[in-house]
Amino acid sequence: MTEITLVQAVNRGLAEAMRQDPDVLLLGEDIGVNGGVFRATEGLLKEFGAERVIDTPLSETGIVGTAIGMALYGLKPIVEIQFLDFIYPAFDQIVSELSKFRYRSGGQYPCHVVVRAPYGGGVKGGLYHSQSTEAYFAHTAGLKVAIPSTPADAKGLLLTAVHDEDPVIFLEPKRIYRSVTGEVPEGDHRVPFGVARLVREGSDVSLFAYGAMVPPAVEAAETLENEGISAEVIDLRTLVPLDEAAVVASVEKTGRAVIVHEAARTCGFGAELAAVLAEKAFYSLRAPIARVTGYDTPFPYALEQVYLPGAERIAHAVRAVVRAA
Amino acid sequence: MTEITLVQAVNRGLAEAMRQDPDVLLLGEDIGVNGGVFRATEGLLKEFGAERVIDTPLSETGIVGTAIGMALYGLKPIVEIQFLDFIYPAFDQIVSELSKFRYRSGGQYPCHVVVRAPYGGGVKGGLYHSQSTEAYFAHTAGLKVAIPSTPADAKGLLLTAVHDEDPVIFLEPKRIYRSVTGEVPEGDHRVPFGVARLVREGSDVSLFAYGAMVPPAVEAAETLENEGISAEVIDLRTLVPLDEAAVVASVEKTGRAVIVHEAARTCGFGAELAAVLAEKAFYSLRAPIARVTGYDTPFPYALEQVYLPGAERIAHAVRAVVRAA
Amino acid sequence: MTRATAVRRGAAEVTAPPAPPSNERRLEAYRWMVLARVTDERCLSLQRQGRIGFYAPLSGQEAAQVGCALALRPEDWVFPAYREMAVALVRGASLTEIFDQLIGNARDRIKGRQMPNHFGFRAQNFVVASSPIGTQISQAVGAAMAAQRRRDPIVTVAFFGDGATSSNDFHAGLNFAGVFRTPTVFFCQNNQWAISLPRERQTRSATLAEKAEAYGFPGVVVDGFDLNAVYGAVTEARRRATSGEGPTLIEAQVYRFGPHSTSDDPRRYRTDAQLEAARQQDPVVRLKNELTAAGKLDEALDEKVWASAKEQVAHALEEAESAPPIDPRTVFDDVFAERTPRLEEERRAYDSDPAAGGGR
Amino acid sequence: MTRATAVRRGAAEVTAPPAPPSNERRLEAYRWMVLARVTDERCLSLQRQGRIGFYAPLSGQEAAQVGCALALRPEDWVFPAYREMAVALVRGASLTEIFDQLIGNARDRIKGRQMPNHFGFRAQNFVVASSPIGTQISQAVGAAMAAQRRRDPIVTVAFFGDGATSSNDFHAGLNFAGVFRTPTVFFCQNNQWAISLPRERQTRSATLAEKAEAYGFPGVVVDGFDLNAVYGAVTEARRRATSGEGPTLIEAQVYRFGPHSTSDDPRRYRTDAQLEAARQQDPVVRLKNELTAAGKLDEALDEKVWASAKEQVAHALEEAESAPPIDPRTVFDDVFAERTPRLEEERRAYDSDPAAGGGR
Ligand SMILES: Cc1ncc(C[n+]2csc(CCOP(=O)(O)OP(=O)(O)O)c2C)c(N)n1
Ligand SMILES: Cc1ncc(C[n+]2csc(CCOP(=O)(O)OP(=O)(O)O)c2C)c(N)n1
Ligand SMILES: [Mg+2]
Ligand SMILES: [Mg+2]
Repeated sequence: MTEITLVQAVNRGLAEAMRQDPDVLLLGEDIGVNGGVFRATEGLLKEFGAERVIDTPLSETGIVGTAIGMALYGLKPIVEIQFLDFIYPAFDQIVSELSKFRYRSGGQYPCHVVVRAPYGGGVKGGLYHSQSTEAYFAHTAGLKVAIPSTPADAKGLLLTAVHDEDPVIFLEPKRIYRSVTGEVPEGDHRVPFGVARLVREGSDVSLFAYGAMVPPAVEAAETLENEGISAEVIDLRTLVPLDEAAVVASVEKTGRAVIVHEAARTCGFGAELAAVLAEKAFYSLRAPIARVTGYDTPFPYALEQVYLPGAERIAHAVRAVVRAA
Repeated sequence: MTEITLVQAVNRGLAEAMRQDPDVLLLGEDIGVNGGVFRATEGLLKEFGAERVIDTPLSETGIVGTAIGMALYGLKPIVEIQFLDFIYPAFDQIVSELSKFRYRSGGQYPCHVVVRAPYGGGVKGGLYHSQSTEAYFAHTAGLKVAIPSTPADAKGLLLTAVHDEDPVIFLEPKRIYRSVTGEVPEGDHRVPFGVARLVREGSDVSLFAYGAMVPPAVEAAETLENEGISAEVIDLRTLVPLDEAAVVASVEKTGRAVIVHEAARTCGFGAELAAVLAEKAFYSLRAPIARVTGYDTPFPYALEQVYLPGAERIAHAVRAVVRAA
Repeated sequence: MTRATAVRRGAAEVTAPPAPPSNERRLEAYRWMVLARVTDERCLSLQRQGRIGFYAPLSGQEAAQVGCALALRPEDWVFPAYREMAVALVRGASLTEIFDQLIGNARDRIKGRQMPNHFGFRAQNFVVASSPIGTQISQAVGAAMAAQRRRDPIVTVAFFGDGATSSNDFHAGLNFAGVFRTPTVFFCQNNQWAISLPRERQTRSATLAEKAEAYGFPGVVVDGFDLNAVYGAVTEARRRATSGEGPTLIEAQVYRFGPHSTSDDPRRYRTDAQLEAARQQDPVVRLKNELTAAGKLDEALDEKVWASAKEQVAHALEEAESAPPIDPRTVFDDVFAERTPRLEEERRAYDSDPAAGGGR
Repeated sequence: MTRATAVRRGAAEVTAPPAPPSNERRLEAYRWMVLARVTDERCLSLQRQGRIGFYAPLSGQEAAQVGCALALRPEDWVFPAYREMAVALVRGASLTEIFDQLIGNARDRIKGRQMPNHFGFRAQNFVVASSPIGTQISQAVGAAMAAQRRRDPIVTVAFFGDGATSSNDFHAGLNFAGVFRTPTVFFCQNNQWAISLPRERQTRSATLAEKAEAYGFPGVVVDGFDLNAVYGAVTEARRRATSGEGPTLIEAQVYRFGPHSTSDDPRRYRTDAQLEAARQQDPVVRLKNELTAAGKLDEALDEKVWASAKEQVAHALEEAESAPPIDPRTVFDDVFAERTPRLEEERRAYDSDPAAGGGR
């Protein structure tokens, strides 16, 4: 196996899924002849043809609405939203329809669509090419939410998503699309949902992260090691379903938690994690739970490095939590 | 002063705002000749005319989009979304535009729209006339979120919203539109944002609620009083800005927290409250933080009473928390 | 008699509509229309009695719904709004199933999950309705794209109202249908009202049908009180769709005789005179007169038709009302194919102390 | 020469376009177009050098933008997309202000908040652009409704591309404009591409302009390479709007000569031959030839025009590049009129240890 990038792994995952099952097809803007603005669908039009790699008009409403109709009919559409920031015209279809079809039909109409979207900051994309709004989807009953942070997980979680029977919001951390590389198994490689990844063991504090925040969390842990602080790093991989057992067990061991995400703090997914810990790991907690997050502002352009959590900010929070108890 | 209902108080608040300022106008579906499906705008067409009480085509996208344009131009539009469940066609305008105009223009274009929407369950409305998705808006930087639970607050918070300079999502708990009555001051009555309401003092546990969950929280507190448990009840009134000081101070006093909302648990606003407490009231907490919430399912029709938190479920959670420590 | 009018010539010609349905077919249609009318009236009174929680009547739209449904085939897919009870009946949902849903009992196909009128019958390719206006339109287009891919010679039909033409999904759905030339019939029942908003304030175009032209395919106005016209227009649209000629938008002009729903008071926004004028065109009476003129119906048979409808309704209602209520623990099912750990936890909490699990 | 063509007769007649602009006005237009062209080319190279982060060129669309902008009045409100740099210039934003934004320096009117090209100039009634496609369209309609209410005799202009005609806000905005007869000019620059999607796969209607008819008002196609035609069409649309005759949709047919943006490689989806054919219609060359034929321009003057443009660009760039960078703490400003306690807390945390506040 050679090392490939995260976006290449997405590409291989898509190709694998399409080879496995003729019912799998792709819909999105600029995904065909252009190969996707990030090249995630490069080469797929050529291999699978225009009936299965469908360049659509500029309407996310239409993309997700038609994908839902296809899924009801029995196909397995994978949708690309060009940037997560542009998913909102489809929000009604996602939260009112996609997430609720199985439930509202009493199980008669499952609706299995995979919605892929590059997300997150760090690419000088400003307000509308940087946002991390995973919490909207995690809060919506009926949606699963997967976020890889390595090439192997990108392919493995994507194939699990395609084989799942439920709608999946699949968020790709575009900042590390090319900067993170790794070996990726060939063929039908799958990574189960609801199983967090232990990135690094530690005993003094648990660092929870996902997506593009995993590398700075690891970097912070390495820095802290030199200071005599042993930080465990856990990559959640899926927010829904959440591997609560792993999250709770880690804090039972370390007694301290620092949660990292790019999204704005208020009502971000870190709030949910903190709430789980404050309920279920309460007696193990030795220090306040810290959140290292994006600020409660829109995502800025010139100052994105001020906005984004990085290794230093994470390490700073860990030190405070360790000092506390 | 005579007692009026919550929806009447909304109506009086609207009338007061429109009398005060000719720039205030209303947009929405069926708000004119029909007076609103809940009669919140009853009589306003007659008093203020069709230029200021505008029945629109069936498009929430258009309603919020045009309201934004009006606000940019200098008017003060108040929008009615017929049910919060139908706000999603306008979600793009709300999260991409309304919430970000001031920021993205460097302060050149403030954009002050008040978006009113009846929300919540308990009226046999099923999946699409019952939802509580306040967390979506609280997570969106740039939006304020106000939720009254009494007629006086309904008018007072609404007038504050209209006089604010920022966009406000104003959620009206329709379940108690008519069941809760109270005295409401005449004239320019305002209730400030960011100041929680102490509904009931207590010393053993703090109950946090808002909207239609305040009455069952109070009912639970009364039941518990007979069992020797003294529960403080705090009505948050505004989720953004949040009265963190009051929330933290209450738990510093009681040492225990139970958070109540109708919305699904995962990433609901209760998660944010728990996170705030686990960070800032950590050393005062004597027991795990409990959340009493709607389930992580879509909102059901026939079984809505199973879904909705009520006084018994709240009391049950409080007992467990008090037993714990 | 058949008055399907091509409003504009878009991407394709609208050819002359086919011959009207046979007398037998029209008598069948009449039976359905009477059954729908009787059910409708019964439901309004059931709601007043508190035996069902809500109802949205279709009275005035019987010819539109039955005429359209009869022109379809079982293998076609229907994407309804919330007012298409008669379509469900014609497609084979039983009256008892209808009442099961209106009541939300243990037998309800959708397990009591939704308000009355939000039917879904997989066996009848009648996709479950939702309340948000318009969302089914783009979904119907997607299902048609799927049928194209599978080479299934079917059509998908999106039902919606005049109000829904302002929705995002109308625009997106019709645009995709035009671009991908999908086998879709867009069946708009223009009943002149979106709750209290009259048609002429919904949009400034002269007809709704002409909006199809913006998407490069034809739109047709039909008199929706006229069963034959509706049947003809849908038959032709279906033919076009299955022969690869693409989608058609049909505007069936009708009138909503009743309130928008049992929560609505139409006297707030329309006059009795207006309503009475519309009632002159009652589609049930009109078809009755036609059948009588054709010698297919007399008073005796007509009485039988009505009596049979009433009996069917009484029987179905009794059956539905005697079914047990829904099991509370089903609230946790069907969120996902399998319950997540969190849903298991919530269900266990409810199970361990049901008294504390509910909203009391 | 002027070729504003009424495609359809909607709610109102499109009268014959007025006389072309005076020679003086056309020379002025030419100066703006040259300035836009020079700026555009400079920006592409600045991006390659890493001196600005991103750029979306407008080359090919100069006549459309300048022709439209010149037909407006200062008190009109412009709702741009992200490609309307020439419109901002004509309306009075200085080149230095443009570069301030492209760089995101301390003087940038929008405080470095957005990607390059997302201009906003309150003093010029040039509403700040955003990236989501189409959202400005319904906003422009709302501002027009506000102007109606205030009895201000102005128009609002929404700028958007061919791709944006598929957006939700196109449908909602044009529908509201029709219903409320707002003084709005919908100015669609059909540059034949939405990134890689060609116009004919965006929608199946023959023209984009005819979509106006679905909303009950007229749509007009103009040759967007022809300054006179654009100027004429916008002048007429403005007249209609301010005389209470309602909105107009103008489709200016142009071609995007450059890439969609500096992130785009158009060779992936279009041929050189296609591009070369379009370039034959270069609007700058065309106007130059017209002015030369009219005796208003000779080579000497033309050289001066280009030299002056280059000098202006060099000067503005130097000014903008010498401005200080933006203060990091401004990141917490303008979320609300006043910072909430939470924003104060976040700002304090950043202040207390800036080293730990950033993303390093
Ligand atoms: C997106 C959305 N907005 C608002 C509503 C509330 N609402 C329910 S029905 C209705 C009117 C629908 O009118 P029309 O499409 O003509 O259908 P009809 O009821 O006349 O059959 C409205 C506004 C809704 N269900 N969905
Ligand atoms: C809602 C939304 N979806 C997708 C995008 C990504 N995107 C940016 S520009 C563009 C094409 C726009 O085409 P058009 O409207 O013709 O304008 P042009 O760029 O040609 O001027 C797309 C798809 C976006 N900005 N917004
Ligand atoms: Mg209607
Ligand atoms: Mg374009």
